[in-house]
Amino acid sequence: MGEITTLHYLVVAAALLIIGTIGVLTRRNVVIILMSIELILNAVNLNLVAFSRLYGLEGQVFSIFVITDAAAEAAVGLGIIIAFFRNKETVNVDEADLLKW
Amino acid sequence: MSQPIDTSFLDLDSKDKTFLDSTEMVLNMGPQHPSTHGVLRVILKLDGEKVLGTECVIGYLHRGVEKIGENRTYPMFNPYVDRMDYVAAVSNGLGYCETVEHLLSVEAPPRAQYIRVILTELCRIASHQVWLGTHALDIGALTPLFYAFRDREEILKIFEKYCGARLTTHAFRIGGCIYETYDGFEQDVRKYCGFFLPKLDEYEELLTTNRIWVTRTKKVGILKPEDCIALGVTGPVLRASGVKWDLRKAQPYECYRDMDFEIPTGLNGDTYDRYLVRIAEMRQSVRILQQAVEAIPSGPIMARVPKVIKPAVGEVYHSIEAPKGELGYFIVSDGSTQPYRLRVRPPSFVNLQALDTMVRGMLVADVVAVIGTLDIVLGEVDR
Amino acid sequence: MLASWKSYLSMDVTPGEAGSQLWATVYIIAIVLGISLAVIAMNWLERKILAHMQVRLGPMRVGPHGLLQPLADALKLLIKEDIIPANADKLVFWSAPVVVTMTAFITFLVVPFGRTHAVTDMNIGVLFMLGLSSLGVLGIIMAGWSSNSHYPLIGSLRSSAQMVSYEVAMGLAIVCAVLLTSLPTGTGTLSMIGIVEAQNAQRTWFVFKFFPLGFLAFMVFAIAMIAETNRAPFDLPEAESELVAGFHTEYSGFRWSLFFLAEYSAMLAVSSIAVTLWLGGWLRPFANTLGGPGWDLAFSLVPGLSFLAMAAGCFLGAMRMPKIVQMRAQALGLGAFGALLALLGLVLLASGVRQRVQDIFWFVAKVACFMYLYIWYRGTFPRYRFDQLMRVGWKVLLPLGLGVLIATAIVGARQELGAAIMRVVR
Amino acid sequence: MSPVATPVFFYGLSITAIVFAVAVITRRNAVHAALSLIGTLVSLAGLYLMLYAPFVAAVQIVLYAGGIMVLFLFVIMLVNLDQNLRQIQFNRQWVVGLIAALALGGLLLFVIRQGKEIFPLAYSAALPEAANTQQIGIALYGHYMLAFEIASLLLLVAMVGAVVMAKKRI
Repeated sequence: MGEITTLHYLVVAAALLIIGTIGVLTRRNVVIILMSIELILNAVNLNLVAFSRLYGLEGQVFSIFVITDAAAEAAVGLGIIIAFFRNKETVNVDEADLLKW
Repeated sequence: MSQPIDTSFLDLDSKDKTFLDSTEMVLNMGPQHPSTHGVLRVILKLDGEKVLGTECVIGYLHRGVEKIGENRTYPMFNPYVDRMDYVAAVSNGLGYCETVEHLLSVEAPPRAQYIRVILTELCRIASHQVWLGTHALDIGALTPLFYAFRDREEILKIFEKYCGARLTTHAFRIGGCIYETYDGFEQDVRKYCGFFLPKLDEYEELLTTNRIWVTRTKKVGILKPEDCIALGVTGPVLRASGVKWDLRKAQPYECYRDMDFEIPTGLNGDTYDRYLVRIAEMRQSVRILQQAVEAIPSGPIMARVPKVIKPAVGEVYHSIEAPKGELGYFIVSDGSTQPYRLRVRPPSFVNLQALDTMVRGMLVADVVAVIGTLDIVLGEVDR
Repeated sequence: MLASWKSYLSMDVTPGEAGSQLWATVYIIAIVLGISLAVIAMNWLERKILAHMQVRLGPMRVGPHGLLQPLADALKLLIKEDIIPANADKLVFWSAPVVVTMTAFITFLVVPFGRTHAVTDMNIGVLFMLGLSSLGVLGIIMAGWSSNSHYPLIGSLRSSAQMVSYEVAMGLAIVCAVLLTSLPTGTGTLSMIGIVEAQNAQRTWFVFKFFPLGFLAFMVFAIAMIAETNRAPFDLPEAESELVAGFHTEYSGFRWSLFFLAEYSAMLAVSSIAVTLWLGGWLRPFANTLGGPGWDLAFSLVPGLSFLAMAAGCFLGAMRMPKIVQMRAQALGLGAFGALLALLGLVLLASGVRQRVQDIFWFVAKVACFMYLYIWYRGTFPRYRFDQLMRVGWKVLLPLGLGVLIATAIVGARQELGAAIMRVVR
Repeated sequence: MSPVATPVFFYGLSITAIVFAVAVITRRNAVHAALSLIGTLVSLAGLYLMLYAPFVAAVQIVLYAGGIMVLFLFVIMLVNLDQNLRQIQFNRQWVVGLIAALALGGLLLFVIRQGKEIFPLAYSAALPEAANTQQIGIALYGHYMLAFEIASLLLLVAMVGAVVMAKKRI
């Protein structure tokens, strides 16, 4: 347990990113896929904040934009899920196999 | 031979369905629920918070009062009726006694009639007070309950002084009253009238112009006059919809003929109007009390009624205006000392039918408000 | 060690700033105990005050004037059977009350009871409190969902929608106050202590600043905070007459008491925010009109004297008790309670204590006013319906908050501008 | 005030974050997944605090944990199907997906391993914690004004989009 450097944060961020990617690529439940995307965004945020400690405030500012983006994405995504569920009564992505229903 | 094609499996209406339509929630309200006023059970079908339909399940308080009536002599059954609408026991007794009197073709002497009217009107005020308190509590106002019960106590004291009982009074007998009024009865009633009117203003101060109260009750549970008549709704609920129908005026019994009072009616038939009508009714009751207590004649209090009551073969239906609506008794006599059939038309039971009409499309919170505004007593609904 | 212990006492900063972990721990323990005690007292006071509003007596049996009733209730709740519904999600069901209680308690970390009487002075204090209160919502959702029952589910859905909606109005009102802190110097602050000191520097409480504006922002916050804590007339999530008990319908015993504890400490927490942001926190009232050392002395005596007055009330009550054997224990108990209060009052009158504790007294007194308002609302108002509640939140409070924010900014900027012009002219 | 026991907090928070993140993608029940995600978010907020970014940490909790996740939970409760719990949770391409993700992970680790010398180990003391919020505010409303306005526009569009999507009838 030495001193904690930026590298440590990068490893954590990478781990979160990969976990998020695995979630997106393997899960069927679209809500959980959205949550995995949130994980990926958070990994990005952690990177940004970790680097902002080195190179100035811009990283933090950008991470706030990322959070804003995540909010917008979640709102629209969940809206789509509700619309999807209303029509197909399922939340599984691989059942969303019709372009129009 | 062409057969009609069953298209129901296609679910053609599914485009109009919401996501919650597909998972409609069925909510079981009661029989143990704080605001179903006893043991009413309402099964609600909900879309989110919106009510799609209701079904009342009653009978949790069924005690077979009508059947008991067939196995008791006429005077013996008299105390039982008090247990139906237990917050307005005096009215129940009045209705039963009058019906048997009609069967016997006797009439209570004038003094008895005045005593009956005074006690019945006091009982109407007491019943409306219980309604006001519980209804306000359902809508979330805690305090009116305690105010109403505090003032109801004065009425119960008069009852207690008169006949020894507070709730299930058994005050009247077939043919009149059994107890002469106690000393200072008139004084007590006069005092009560003076005491109660300011209190009524106090209730109104708390609620009538309270913004939350108004938004919670206006346009909630609207009942159109034609619906009321179709459903057989009576009492304040009917009058709040604008139908001027009060049995005390329409077919006067006892000494209501001599009394000068008005029938308050509402315009919109919503919960707020029902509240205003009941408040106005309390004021009218005080008016009746003031007149009756001044005009109370002296004389006998019991008509000549045979020791053993054996009405002639026949049937009679008679109804009075109980606090909650038309309370009717239908008695078939086979000439013996016991009724062959006794049927009660309780106002709460009939009014409860309107629940579904009133709450469709409203929210869960409105169901509670509407159950409160119907002023049902489960003892009467289930009998 | 001992020296660093003692050296803090002479410092004029919070333990967090001084870096004294020992004192910080002491403060945390004191605050947790204090909040628990306040919740117990609040329980008794709510029942008594509500009872007196409703022409009844309230608890009278356990202890003199029911003083021990909350303790008896707590004991009852502790030894009650612990029921977890068969189909409940056990882990979530178990953790929901913990989450709610923890968030409610952690909030007090940044509440400044006085200049030095806070655990630490966080420079994002206000945001910290907002964040924790939004985490509290999660506990409620967890409770409602994990109970696997309809009433709690509806209750928690209502609750989450309500709290998320009102948080917006609340945030806007808070931004107004934060904006006001920046007026003379140009640099505002989010620190709770900083906000009070800004009010001290500007010689006014923010509720009176720019007269209707500060007051309006305060009103928006005062309404939103009631909704935020699920209290009457916005107590829909636990609307007794509709949803039995809302999200905690399936809870009983100790878990239920945790919800109770959390609800009341959340009330205390939001009241503390309101007091800090608008009512001058620990600053004594009438600092402008009744200034000077004489008045300072007089005001510093108020805490002790008010305790003495309460003690006198207790003694009077003990004297007025019926002189019968059965009531002797009660009269003695009330007398003893009075003696305790009198002792506290005397301690508070001592000059060294007086100076240091006065801040806490004023803060607590202001919070107590809010607590009384909570009880008063509960005794007076019926309950809103859900759609009406949402209408109030989105169509009244939100535009009002936005308008006040914009107006405050404009007025503040104009003042700045005017001051700049004056400087140039001179 | 000097930080206390930094490594302990760092490892504790990051392990919590990663364990919760694994729970997010493995839990059968969507509510559990969402609650685990909240755990991750709160742990990350702790990490931000350790990085002297208190404002981002607060925003993370207020917006993410308190706002977005409540929205998630809300939707999960609305579309929660019991049948969903009994279905297969992973799609048919899960092996491919897993391999691809792990390849990406390998790549990232490779990059970190190769490039670890380029990061300075010591932190610059240029960012005082106390003024963090002010500085972010100044940056947001100064240099990044346009981006900020575009973000607000994005939120508006998202709001309209969400309403259009979720409304029963328009």
